Amino acid sequence: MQKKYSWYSLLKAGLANQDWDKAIPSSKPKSKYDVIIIGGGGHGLATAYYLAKECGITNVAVVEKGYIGGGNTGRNTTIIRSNYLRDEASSLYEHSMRLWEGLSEDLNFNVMFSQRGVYNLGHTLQDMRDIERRVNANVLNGVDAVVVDHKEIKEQIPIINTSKNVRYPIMGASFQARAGVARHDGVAWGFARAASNLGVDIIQNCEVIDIEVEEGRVKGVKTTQGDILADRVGCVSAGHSSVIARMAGLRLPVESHPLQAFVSEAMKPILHTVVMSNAVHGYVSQSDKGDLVIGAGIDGYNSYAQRGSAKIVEHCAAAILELFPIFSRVRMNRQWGGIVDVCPDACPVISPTKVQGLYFNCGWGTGGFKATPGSGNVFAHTIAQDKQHDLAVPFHIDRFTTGALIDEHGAAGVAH
Amino acid sequence: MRIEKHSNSLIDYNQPLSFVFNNKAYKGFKGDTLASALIANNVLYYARSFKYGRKRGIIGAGVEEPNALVSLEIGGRYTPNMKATEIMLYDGLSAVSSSNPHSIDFRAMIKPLHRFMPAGFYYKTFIKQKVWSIVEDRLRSLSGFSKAPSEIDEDVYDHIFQHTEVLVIGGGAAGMSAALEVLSSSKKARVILVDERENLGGELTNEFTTDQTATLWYQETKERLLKYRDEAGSRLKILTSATAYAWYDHNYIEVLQTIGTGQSMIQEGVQSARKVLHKIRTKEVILATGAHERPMLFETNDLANIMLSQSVRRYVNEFNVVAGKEIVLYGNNDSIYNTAIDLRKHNVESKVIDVRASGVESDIVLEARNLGIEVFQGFAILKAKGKSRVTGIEISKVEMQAKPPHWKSKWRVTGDTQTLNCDLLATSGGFNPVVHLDCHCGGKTYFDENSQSFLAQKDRKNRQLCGAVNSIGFWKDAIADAKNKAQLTLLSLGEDNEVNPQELTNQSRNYFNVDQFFTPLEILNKPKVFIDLQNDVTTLDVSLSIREGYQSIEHIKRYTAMGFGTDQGKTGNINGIAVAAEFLDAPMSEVGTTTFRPAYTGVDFGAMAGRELGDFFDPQRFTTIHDSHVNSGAEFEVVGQWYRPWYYPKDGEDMHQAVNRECRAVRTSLGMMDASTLGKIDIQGKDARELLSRVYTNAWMKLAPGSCRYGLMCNEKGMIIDDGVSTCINDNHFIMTTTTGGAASVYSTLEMWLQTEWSHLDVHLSSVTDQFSTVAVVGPNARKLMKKLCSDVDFDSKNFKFMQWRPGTVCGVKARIMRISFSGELAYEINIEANFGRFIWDEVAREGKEWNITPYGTESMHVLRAEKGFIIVGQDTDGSMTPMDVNMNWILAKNKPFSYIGRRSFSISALKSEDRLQLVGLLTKDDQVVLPEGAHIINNKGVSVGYVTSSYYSPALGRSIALAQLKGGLSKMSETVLVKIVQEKQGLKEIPCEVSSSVFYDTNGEKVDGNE
Amino acid sequence: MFSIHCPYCKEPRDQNEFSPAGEAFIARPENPEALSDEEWADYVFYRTNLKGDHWEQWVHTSGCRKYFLVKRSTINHEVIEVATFEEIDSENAS
Amino acid sequence: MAMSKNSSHENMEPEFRSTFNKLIDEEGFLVNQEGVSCQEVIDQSLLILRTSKDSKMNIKVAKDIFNIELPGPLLATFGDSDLKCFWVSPDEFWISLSAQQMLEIEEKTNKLPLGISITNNSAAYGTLEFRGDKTTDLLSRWMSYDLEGSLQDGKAVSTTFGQAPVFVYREKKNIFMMIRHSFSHYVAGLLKDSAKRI
Ligand SMILES: Cc1cc2nc3c(=O)[nH]c(=O)nc-3n(C[C@H](O)[C@H](O)[C@H](O)COP(=O)(O)OP(=O)(O)OC[C@H]3O[C@@H](n4cnc5c(N)ncnc54)[C@H](O)[C@@H]3O)c2cc1C
Ligand SMILES: NC(=O)c1ccc[n+]([C@@H]2O[C@H](COP(=O)([O-])OP(=O)(O)OC[C@H]3O[C@@H](n4cnc5c(N)ncnc54)[C@H](O)[C@@H]3O)[C@@H](O)[C@H]2O)c1
Ligand SMILES: Cc1cc2nc3c(=O)[nH]c(=O)nc-3n(C[C@H](O)[C@H](O)[C@H](O)COP(=O)(O)O)c2cc1C
Ligand SMILES: [Zn+2]
Repeated sequence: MQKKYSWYSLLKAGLANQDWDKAIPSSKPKSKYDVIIIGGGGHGLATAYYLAKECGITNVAVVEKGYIGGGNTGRNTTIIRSNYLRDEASSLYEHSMRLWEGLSEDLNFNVMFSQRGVYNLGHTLQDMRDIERRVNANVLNGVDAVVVDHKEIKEQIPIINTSKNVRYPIMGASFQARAGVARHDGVAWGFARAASNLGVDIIQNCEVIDIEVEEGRVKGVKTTQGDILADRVGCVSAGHSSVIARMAGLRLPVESHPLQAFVSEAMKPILHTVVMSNAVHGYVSQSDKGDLVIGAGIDGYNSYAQRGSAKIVEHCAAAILELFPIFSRVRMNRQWGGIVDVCPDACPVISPTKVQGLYFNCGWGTGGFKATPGSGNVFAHTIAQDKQHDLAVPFHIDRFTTGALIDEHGAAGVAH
Repeated sequence: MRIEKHSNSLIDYNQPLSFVFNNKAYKGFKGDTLASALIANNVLYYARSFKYGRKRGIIGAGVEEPNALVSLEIGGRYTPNMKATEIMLYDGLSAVSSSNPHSIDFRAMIKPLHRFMPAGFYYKTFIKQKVWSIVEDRLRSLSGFSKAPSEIDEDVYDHIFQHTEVLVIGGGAAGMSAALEVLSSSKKARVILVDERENLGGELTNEFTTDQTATLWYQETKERLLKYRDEAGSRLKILTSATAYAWYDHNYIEVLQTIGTGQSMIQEGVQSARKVLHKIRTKEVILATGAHERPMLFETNDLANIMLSQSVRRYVNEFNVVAGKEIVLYGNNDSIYNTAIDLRKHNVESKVIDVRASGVESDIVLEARNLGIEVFQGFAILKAKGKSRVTGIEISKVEMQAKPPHWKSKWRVTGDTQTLNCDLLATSGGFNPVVHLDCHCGGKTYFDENSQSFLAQKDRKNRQLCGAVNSIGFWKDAIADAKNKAQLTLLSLGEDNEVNPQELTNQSRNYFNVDQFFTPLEILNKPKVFIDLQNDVTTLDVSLSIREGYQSIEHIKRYTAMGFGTDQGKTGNINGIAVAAEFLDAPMSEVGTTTFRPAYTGVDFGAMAGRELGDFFDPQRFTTIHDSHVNSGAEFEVVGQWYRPWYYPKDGEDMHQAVNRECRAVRTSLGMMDASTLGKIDIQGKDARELLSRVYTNAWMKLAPGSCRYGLMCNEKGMIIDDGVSTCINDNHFIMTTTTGGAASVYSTLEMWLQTEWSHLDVHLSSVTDQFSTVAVVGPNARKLMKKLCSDVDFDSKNFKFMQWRPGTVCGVKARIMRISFSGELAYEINIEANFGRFIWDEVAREGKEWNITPYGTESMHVLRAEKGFIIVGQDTDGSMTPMDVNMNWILAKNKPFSYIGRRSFSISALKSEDRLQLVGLLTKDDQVVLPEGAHIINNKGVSVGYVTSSYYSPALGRSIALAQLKGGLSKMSETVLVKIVQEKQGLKEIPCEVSSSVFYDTNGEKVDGNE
Repeated sequence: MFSIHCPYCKEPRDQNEFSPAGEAFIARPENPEALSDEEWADYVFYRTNLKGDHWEQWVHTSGCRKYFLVKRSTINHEVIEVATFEEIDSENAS
Repeated sequence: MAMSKNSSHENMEPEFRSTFNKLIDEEGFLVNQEGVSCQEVIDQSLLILRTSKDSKMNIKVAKDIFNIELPGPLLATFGDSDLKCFWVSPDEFWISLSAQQMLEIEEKTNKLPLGISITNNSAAYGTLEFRGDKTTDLLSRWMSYDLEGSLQDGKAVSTTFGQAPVFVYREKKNIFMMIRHSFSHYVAGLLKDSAKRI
């Protein structure tokens, strides 16, 4: 058992120079596990955690080709909200939201979940219709949401430009008060620490290079650290999902695209909430450190390069200045990209596959960070029972064959 | 303080400048940076650090500076987080520290608690969500540097696209030499030479003090370059104060040039850009970005007046200033001797402490000794003494137990410590080639044992490295290297120039020939050995991070915040890597670097956006009639990029009143509308019909010339994506109209099919959206007006039927008149060449007065079409509606031989489900209540079963009407449903409605022929 | 911003003149009605999404408006080859 | 152009408004300053000629109707008086001609062989002419095309200006730019703004 984080332990450590347990113990792979999770991002680590905690399966390995949290989990703009349009999606994201609300305590690790509220701005009449529709749906689904007009927005965010004389004037917004942001790396680390505390092996620098399938059943994986056997393999490798699928002879309804973000230099607090806008393509919050964290749109071409093109970030900077002209002389400090796996209906796939024992959790595209605990939770149950968790049922991969798509383009529209 | 004037300095003593820093007035000179001017004025403290609030001084002289962050100016020119070292002084400058070193600082006050706040502190504390939600905002107010700006920027920023064969980045000795070589060896190649400093020369000015030939070479080279730049048909652009900050794919590089820092850019009514962003596409890159010096590690190495050796040298040589009197230079390479020698030549005394073993009597050591400089060899500094500024050092003898190639140094401190006094300490731990840009776009680094630094990947396509970035220290070698690389560059460009590589001398004054990193555990395990000064990351933080299992360098970075600051770890990161290597017991090559990303140095958001703001953010597209709408006081609705009249309020009308008036006019007499924004595609070729029947769901093979037809377009998923009327001009010629917002995507989708799948079809498409203006004349009296306007068309309803078109002449202008209707009334759309659009509009308005013709906008159009149950794609559909869902089975052709786009999907199970959302009409029981659009319909369990897509008050019916998507709605006619209003101040409200047909008005279509 | 050599305009142009148009060589089935739902879904939704040298379609939107084929590394974005549809067809024929 | 008399408007001359009508000054200038000027060229009509796969027929049609040779990629050819033919794509050519010429050939364009079509797009575009040695300086603020290095005399390309699609060609030293009607306001705005800082 690991030492608990508390004021007491902190004090003791400070006084006695006593050491902490390893939060992320390094492991070498064993030859066989009950379950292998491919991908040490937030979703993969959360899956392992809930497998161990709620499904009683502790003989689990999380196999990560680089360092944990180094994929999209470590490069996203951390917006967490559950105000999705369709019932299926909003149930899943709301499930996640509830888990977020107790996550730090559950993990004994402060993931700095900060419920500072999220505004989704509307700039056209159709935006406002869509906002009304979505907010009404949210409320009926028990998700907190309100429509606010431009005056209320201005009251809450005095630095925002609500002038009518701009290209895309702000007409109103939806606001979710329980929404917010969290410390992305902390989420990966918190899940990793808690999972390994329950016996999960977290194996870094270990790339899966092939999947062993025999007579339609998964047998295990080949990795850069040797072969590992398991009857059940869960793939949670985000941008690389198609690559893993190919190893098992499968194709997926996803494409990988670059998605970019950038941060400014740190400033004193000026923006206390999260603002997103589909129409002008940008979203922004200010981190606890003081930097503005800004997300841009995706590039239209396929890529695995973890970088995007200049036009996208420059347009995004312009979009942010349309909303917040006072940031003109603030400087961009760093810009980076992730690889997002985009599904045609902007909803994820949480599903068994044609290969027995092989499960996929992918297609979260530009907005899966917010789902991290919920996704891991339902995926763990899906793997453990070899039967989809109730909330995961609509996200079966077969929906692309039956046509039962869950179109979330409206709510997911811009990357976040 | 200033030292004696000397000729190498760039200071212009004839131009004194006044400025204010932290509310005190100072004087400086043209050529100073804010930093050099403040050093001249003996200013010591510039800022407080991020976490512990420690007072900090300047350590660097350029962009690598982590400490001296200031806020520049006020109001509309206020700029946060500028480095004092990057601000060129101008008269009247005013700046304050980003975090005031002189005020009381909470972070510094809790000093006894600092030991309880190691890296990762916050992950272990405030774990209860409720507590965190309270604490977080308090903590936030402690972080951040400058305050954010509060006013709108007074300045503007331009973007300029540039193209060149060769881009030389860095204008030091190497870059100047490379640029010159390219220009003189090639007759065609264009060159752009950029440097972030105000002057060319880079570090070469430092050599002037000791080397006359350097001065001569510089002057001559600069002159030759300027001649190339200024000649007619010049092939050379020189951009100074211009930083290459990002290297994107395919040799696309962005360079930010500063025209003015904080001074007003508005002079004599002309506003020049504050910064210009050059967007450079180049065939070849020559990287000559030099190297950054890195500091040595010892206890409390963050005190004020502990600087970098090369920076002290630059301050003396370039700016004529020095920050102390009792100076100690400390390091592991020859750079410290150079600084000492230069100081001596300018009559400033110093001592040198060299960790390298005694007995190595190289030229430079001898030269220093000969000048009377005291040299300690084989000594190291263990600790800097002093409260906030350095007042002395503790030194001790050290020995290296193992030498390269063994990667681990095993330094040992031997002997007793002694104390030396000093008021300025300058250190050099070797140099990091500035490889940042090279890595932005895929370049890798490797660890070089000799220089103990990460060097750029040796070979990359279309890129050469030269000079200090190529770990070449001696300036003459840098020049020779640059020439060689320039020749290789020309070779790569395909020029058949001769390549005569010059030998490098490998002179001993090579800063890149350094000993092992000096990282003895005796020092690393002490508190307050700072790696990242801006974020207060110490060696112990790195050690803790590793012990807790955060061992990858990327985890260390994220756990400790090392390299996260505005300097992005330019000086500190390498020490962090060395320290991690020591604690991990792994070679530095294995530890590796973190990822280099843009921006090399910060880029103003304003500069990134350029002029694409306000009206230029997105094109505003206007019809040719726009001015008239403006004159009529129209409110506009933005549809796609178009500005369409929304409604035309008169005499203080609100929208509701205006729309009622407009609708009534259309229904009772005559209205007019500008329909020019609809997309129009000219389709010609013998297979034009075939194309239409492949992309529309209905039949097109029999549509006669002179007729029009409505079509619905789906994607392969079977979902409606667009609709519109297409006109048959003749058997080989059609004109398709699309929705305003869908025009571009429909056009490119059609092209896509034609080019990638159906290239055998003989069809040509041309966009004619801009060719025609369209004036719709709508209402029972439309025919009367048309007859008045156009005499060469027979408007009799038996001869010119609904859904037909006729060529004619309207007010002397050739027109195509279509009789189609989106309102259910008699209507004609007059299509004329756009240059006559305004004229025809005005004529229609004038001649229509007789029937009180009323211009109406999109809002009335929406009401009118909703009364008739016509859908708006994108409002009543949302990308997930099939034609069946909107009750338009009639538009699905049964017997087309070709399986039109989308058809196959109609037969998959979910699309056939009875329970889908389907488009119906809703009539509120209380006919005066207008449903809010977006409100949901609920079932008896309170669960949503649909929502309102369109809702209006219908003046024609004297009641409200609405369209809605309702689960299984088409089989629920006449049933009562509840619409729930969730956001009501006085509690939730439910509105009962009756499900109805979506056609509310003139259900039998009797109005379409209007009045005779 | 990529620089793409348009095989019709026969010179490199900046990316902002082009639009990506998806994975290449996904032929529309000759007879959609004859396909099973799985086969139809495979055509409409499923993609190879290759990591490596990837054939894709681009269209020179604000240039010649032609669709063409590009083989581009999705790992480092290097363009390896561009071709017109005719070129590829004739290559396949021979 | 398309005018004929109509009984009820016997004495009325339809008012023709050029694309940049309200945006230019009295002398027809959009920009007029040291080093660069920009003027609207009026009385230019535009036909889009779409060709078939049979190149012999294409050559013949071009000869018969316009008396011009079809140019190769990115080039322009020049015919009688002011008639110009631009390559736009392998099967698309733009013919720029005067209104008078337009009337003269109208007959011939009505009977085209199969596979060839002509679309009149005269009203869709307006043309600007740029003169002066600072032209590229001005245009390169909004155009990524290498005007200096690649746009030689007689070359014609369709590209972008800011976010607007435009068609540019060089005749001798001057650059001409054709802009869609609906983007004229936008393009004029960008030009006027940037010209302030040239
Ligand atoms: C710029 C950006 C901004 C975003 N903003 C938001 C936001 O504001 N809100 C939000 O909710 N979402 C956001 N997202 C999306 C979000 O980041 C992702 O949906 C989410 O993090 C996915 O988590 P994951 O664990 O599935 O994937 P990842 O964190 O990417 O984890 C997948 C892991 O699999 C590993 N892997 C891949 N291949 C192999 C292999 N062969 N062997 C072993 N391991 C392998 C990878 O190395 C990686 O670590 C954003 C994404 C980006 C890029
Ligand atoms: N930096 C050092 O302290 C150092 C180390 C070794 C050698 N030297 C000296 O350096 C010279 C070698 O010449 P060199 O030309 O290779 O180096 P240099 O340092 O003289 O010149 C490099 C130039 O590139 C500029 N630069 C760096 N990154 C840039 C960017 N992204 N955009 C624009 N400009 C950028 C720098 O400001 C500098 O002016 C000799 O004089 C030698 O004595 C200096
Ligand atoms: C929410 C968030 C905030 C960040 N803040 C900073 C920051 O203040 N400074 C910084 O240098 N990088 C910051 N980063 C970016 C990281 O340095 C890094 O670029 C990103 O995690 C992607 O990893 P990579 O660049 O190593 O590929 C931040 C990243 C995220 C996701
Ligand atoms: Zn082209």
